Amino acid sequence: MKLDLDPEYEAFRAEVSETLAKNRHLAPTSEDKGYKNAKRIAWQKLLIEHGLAARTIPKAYGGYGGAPDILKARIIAEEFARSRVPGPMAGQGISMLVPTLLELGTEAQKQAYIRPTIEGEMIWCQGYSEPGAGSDLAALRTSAVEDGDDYVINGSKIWTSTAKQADMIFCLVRTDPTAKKHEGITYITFPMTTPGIEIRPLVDMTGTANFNEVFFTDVRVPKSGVIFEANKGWQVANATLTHERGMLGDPNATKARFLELVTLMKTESVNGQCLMENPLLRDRLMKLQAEVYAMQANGLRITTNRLKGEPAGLAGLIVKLNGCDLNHEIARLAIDALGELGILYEEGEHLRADGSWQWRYMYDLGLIIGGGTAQIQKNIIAERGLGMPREPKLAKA
Amino acid sequence: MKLDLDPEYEAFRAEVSETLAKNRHLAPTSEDKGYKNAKRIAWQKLLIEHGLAARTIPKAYGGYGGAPDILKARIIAEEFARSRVPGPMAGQGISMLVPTLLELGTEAQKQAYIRPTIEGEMIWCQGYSEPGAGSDLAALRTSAVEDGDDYVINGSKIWTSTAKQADMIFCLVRTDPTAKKHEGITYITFPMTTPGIEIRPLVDMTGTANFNEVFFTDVRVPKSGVIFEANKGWQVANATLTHERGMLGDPNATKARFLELVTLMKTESVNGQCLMENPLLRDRLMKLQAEVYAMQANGLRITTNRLKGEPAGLAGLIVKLNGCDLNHEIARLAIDALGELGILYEEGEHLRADGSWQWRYMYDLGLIIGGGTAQIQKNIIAERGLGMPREPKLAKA
Amino acid sequence: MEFALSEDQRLLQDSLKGVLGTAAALDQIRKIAVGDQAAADALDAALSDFGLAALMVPEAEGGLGLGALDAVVVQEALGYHAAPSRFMATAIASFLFKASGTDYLGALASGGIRTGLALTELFSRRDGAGLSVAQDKLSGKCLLAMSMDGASHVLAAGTDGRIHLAAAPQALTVMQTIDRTRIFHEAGFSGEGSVLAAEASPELVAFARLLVAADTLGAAQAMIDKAVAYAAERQQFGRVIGSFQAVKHMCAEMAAKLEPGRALIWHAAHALDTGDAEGPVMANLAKAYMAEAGTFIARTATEVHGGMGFTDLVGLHYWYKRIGVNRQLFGSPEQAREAAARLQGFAA
Amino acid sequence: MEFALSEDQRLLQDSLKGVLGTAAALDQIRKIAVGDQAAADALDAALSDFGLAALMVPEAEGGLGLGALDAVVVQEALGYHAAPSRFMATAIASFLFKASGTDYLGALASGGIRTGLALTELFSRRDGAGLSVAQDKLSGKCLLAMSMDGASHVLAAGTDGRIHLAAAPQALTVMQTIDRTRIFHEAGFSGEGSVLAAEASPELVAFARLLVAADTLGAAQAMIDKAVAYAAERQQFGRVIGSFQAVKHMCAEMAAKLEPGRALIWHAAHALDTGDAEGPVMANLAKAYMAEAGTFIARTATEVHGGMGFTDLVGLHYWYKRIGVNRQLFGSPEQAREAAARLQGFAA
Repeated sequence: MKLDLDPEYEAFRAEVSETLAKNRHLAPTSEDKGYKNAKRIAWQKLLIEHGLAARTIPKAYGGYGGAPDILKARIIAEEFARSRVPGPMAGQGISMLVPTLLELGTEAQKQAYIRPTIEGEMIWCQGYSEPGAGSDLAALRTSAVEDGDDYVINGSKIWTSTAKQADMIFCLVRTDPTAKKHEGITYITFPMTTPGIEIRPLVDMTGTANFNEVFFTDVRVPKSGVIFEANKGWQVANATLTHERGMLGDPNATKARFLELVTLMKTESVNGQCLMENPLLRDRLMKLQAEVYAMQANGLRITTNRLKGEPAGLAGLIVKLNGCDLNHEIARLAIDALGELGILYEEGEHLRADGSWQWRYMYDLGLIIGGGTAQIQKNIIAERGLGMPREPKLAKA
Repeated sequence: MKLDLDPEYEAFRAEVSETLAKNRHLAPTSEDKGYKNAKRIAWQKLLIEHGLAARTIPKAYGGYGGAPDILKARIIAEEFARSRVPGPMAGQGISMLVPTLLELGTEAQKQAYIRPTIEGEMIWCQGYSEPGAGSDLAALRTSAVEDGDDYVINGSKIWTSTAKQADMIFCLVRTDPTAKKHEGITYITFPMTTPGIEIRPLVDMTGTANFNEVFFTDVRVPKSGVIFEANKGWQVANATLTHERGMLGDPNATKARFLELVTLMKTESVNGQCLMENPLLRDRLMKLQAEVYAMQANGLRITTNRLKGEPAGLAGLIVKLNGCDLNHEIARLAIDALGELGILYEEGEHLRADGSWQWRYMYDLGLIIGGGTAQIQKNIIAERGLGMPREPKLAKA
Repeated sequence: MEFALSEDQRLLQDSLKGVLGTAAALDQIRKIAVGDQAAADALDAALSDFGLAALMVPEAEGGLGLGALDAVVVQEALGYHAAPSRFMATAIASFLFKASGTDYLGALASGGIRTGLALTELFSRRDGAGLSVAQDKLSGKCLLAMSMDGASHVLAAGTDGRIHLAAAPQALTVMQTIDRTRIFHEAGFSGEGSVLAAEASPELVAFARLLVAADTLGAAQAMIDKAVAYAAERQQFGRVIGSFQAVKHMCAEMAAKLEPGRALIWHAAHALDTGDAEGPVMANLAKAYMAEAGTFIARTATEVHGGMGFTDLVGLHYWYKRIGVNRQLFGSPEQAREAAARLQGFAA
Repeated sequence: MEFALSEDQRLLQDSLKGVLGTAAALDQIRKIAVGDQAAADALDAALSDFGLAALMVPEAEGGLGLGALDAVVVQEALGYHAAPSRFMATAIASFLFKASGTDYLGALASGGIRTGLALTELFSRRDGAGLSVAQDKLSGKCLLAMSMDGASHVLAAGTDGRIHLAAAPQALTVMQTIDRTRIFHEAGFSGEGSVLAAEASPELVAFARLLVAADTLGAAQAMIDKAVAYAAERQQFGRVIGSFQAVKHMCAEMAAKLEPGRALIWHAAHALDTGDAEGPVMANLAKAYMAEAGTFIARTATEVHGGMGFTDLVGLHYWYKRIGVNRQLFGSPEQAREAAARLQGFAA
């Protein structure tokens, strides 16, 4: 057990922090809004240049060309957090498409898409889920019918964030309706400007449209947009799905929220009593703190497994289930602690924290459901983590 | 909504309480132990005579011959509880076999068994569950093979209480191994003195043998012991199984335990502080009190349904699940409230309540499992109460 | 002995649900939530025509002379349809007027006066809120006052520990909560006269909390019904999700939590009607019980709906938010349990 | 950066589990539970030979010079096998001796002294218990003293808030708990001399609680392993019960509760070893976390076993009871959480 870093890494940390200090005046501010803001793109390019973004992407495709190093990646993230300097761009293009292209794309596709994507000049959205295919993603029905050098796509997608801002979409479509459900799927990319695409914002319980529905009517796209091979889309998608799962339930984000809750309970008073002096609220806070510490330690365990190239096993499989639930519970305690004022949601003299606790209480429930519901997570833990039998096959009705 | 009783019933209550007061000097005491104690049998006969036991059993079979009246039955129970006068005999013979005989027995069987059973001269035990057939009772394998006018029984039963004291057993055996699992079962009665029966006490987690295993080796019993018809045993058993289910999770018993817990928390002190002054323990106590009140009210609802001859629906289906869990939680809070001393279990200066809280904490877990596990209960609530689909048939492996 | 709703009470609930089925259909609720005054007025009118204002007013005063049990039956129906209504404020006013034997009951029944409700500071004071009383004049502010729209009067908690009836103040600022169907205000008083001052009795507080419990009962029942119905329709992995044991058990657990709450609410209401000393204890515990059960059901029913439950498409969130607001109204579950403990002498 | 057990620590745990696999096999545990002294002595001897007494004693004093993390690894293994052992008392003694720099460490490592532990009154005083100290003489009684059998000395909490080392008192009365494998005594002191008095530091209390958490971790892991194995064997309704989604989810929930507890215990132990200020906070929270997780797992694993889990036949109850006793040892989960709050200045 060794939680401090080798001198080499401490030196790297110093270097990163110096770079950030030296350049922070060039960072975009809250004024620099929008996806293609020049200042944000310039900043992203500067970060790549210094190996603080797209670090492991080959130089040939516009990246920094650094060797993969989980610790250095972690140090970079920590330094951005500590210094409060705006971090690199995120988004599904950078986090999901680019890794896929590097693994399975053609040279032409890599040349065409990676550089503009990581530099923020090309925005992507994801077309996986469908209204009829939620937990059962492979049941997707959006069809792509061959016609010469094109596919003609009909159907619809749901839970597509940034659909309105996106230049391109990476999308799962059914190219062989006769094959088994996992074997007739193709992973294809095409411009969102293609005729026949309609975007409908999807308002959710938080009252805002965090996602969209995307409808395809006779959308004609070139076969050259296929990644890897036709009818191999399921394998292609799974490479990146694992990325997505990892993104949920980050223990450091959870700890940050917990600390906000502590501040809330230290500073708020009701009937002249500080909330922290309420033994029932304090006991609930300590219960949550135990879980926060536990999930952080669990995260360190996973990082170590990754460093060693070992599977994280149960420690990894539980993160989504526990992490999302813990976030939800932190928000719940914050609302309970605020009592009557905890129900406020919109601008006003008595609103606390911009209503973010209520927003999180709802949005986190969305995350408990999204990316594999709690029930799916428990199936995975039981089957992959504990080696219990899979759901038995049903008799044909 | 009307919770008080009509004058007729108040009069009946007065009458019952007077009868108990007048005769309590005849009641057995803690000295009068054992199943066939003369004083207990005399007391039982006296209670039957006054319609305070076996009330609705026809006179011809040794009962009081009263008309069924749920309210009078409840009043009788309440008066026994209030006056602390020892109540009528219980046991599976009286609660399960006798109702079955009255419904489906031959005249000869009724004549032979009902009177001695209700008078406590004849003790019965139940042979339903088997090691291999727990929740899946109908999977029982104890075989009964025809041989002239007899059956020859081989196999074993488990969870048989009072097996050692019993004169007779009522038992489910498989008489047709070729039939569907519910259709090859026969309900049969025979003496426990029949050669080939071995009884092995079944020690459980409480450290005592509350139940037994019973082993049958070539046990030859006359066919005349069959109740109703051969291979109709499943229907016969179900009539009485419903009785058993009803016996678990009685809200009045739960309330009595809750009141013991209140007394405990009012009288015990730790570090000079009365337990009731501990806000965390008090809040948990109040949470449980809400459930105790709720289950009591739920019980009143069920009684009303039965008075009207209506099905109790969800209110009835949840009783076993909620009631057993609530008892378990009451014991858990009592143990937590006692803290370090809550772990004591055997005679000693510092033991509280004879260790009954720990005994209940374990025994109640047994009841959560027994008579249909919590999972079975949830299936029943979902399927019968909410009309959700039954578990789909599996494909042949 | 009969522990059940009477024929009249079932009739009352059915006919009210009939009215709400149209006046508070989901599309109407959606309109009300975005501030469509016409839709809000239509619902308000429908409920007034139904005679809710007169429900708890004695017949001698021109009312229907019904009691707490009838009131919870009504409130449950309102919660079931996520329908905004001034009924809760009116019922609490009736209860208070009856207890203090005033002559406002007739006006309340006839609609001559319509009361808002500003009780928050009975339970939680902060942000400088609180109503001071000097020479029967009220000054100060109350947070999260209910049913102030269209109110002629308000029942407001004073820092003197009493509840005052006064003309509705002019200074009203909307306090927008997650529940856009029910509008709450900050009410600023500047010398409005207290025309009636009554003690904030344990019975009154208990009745107010019981109404909130009944509202959550209805809303939670609606969410269970929707979850069971959705599970019977929705196909995943080649079967309806309602055939998965996990989904069945989620629904069973919801029902097992809710059903005893219904009986507890009936019992508490009956006890309040008959003056049973246990009434206030039961009512406080019912509020706490339904707050906890409601939180569980709101989350679980949403999970059964999967992604759909998170979207606005099925509108499930109106019930989720109603339950969320009810949890905090008139004091937290912990406060309600502590009140029950005090009533029994378990707490100082 | 490496957050994992070292090769040595894994080796330590594996070899200890090897010893326990025979010396603490279920049939041995059954014998010990009915008071078979030979079986108890055999296990005690096996663990002594293994060198547990010397584990935390510095090498300079003839010990192995290992730390808190190694100790929790050992305690977890003991809990996994429901094995009674004086290791907890010895480890706490080592921790205290090291902190107060005494010359008893060598004797502890060599087995020259064997300490019992009487700390109950640090957390809960009642029934007239409590050890008063006058002119370095101890008098009074301590409840639920641990590992007094065969102890030459005892570490006992005095009412002066300090922990005293004294010769083991003669007046011992067995206090029989649900856990018949571990024997607790009421210890009566009548003037035994305090040869060492050390402050009951937050670190010491935290370490003691962390050891209990590790014991529960091991016991709970054993129950999960048994439940998963049983579910893979047991047939009901024509299939193994482990294929029912309800049973799978029960097991998944147990694992999801336990796994983070393991990481938390490692982290807390490492923090205590490195003197990290968060160490005592984490250790107290680990005790509370494992108490709650243990209660859930003990019940759920038993339910997965159905009726068999309730019987003595599979012996599952030894682990159930071990977890139940651990929950109360060295203070309730609430006390441990409050201690964590105090250490952070959240509570007075």
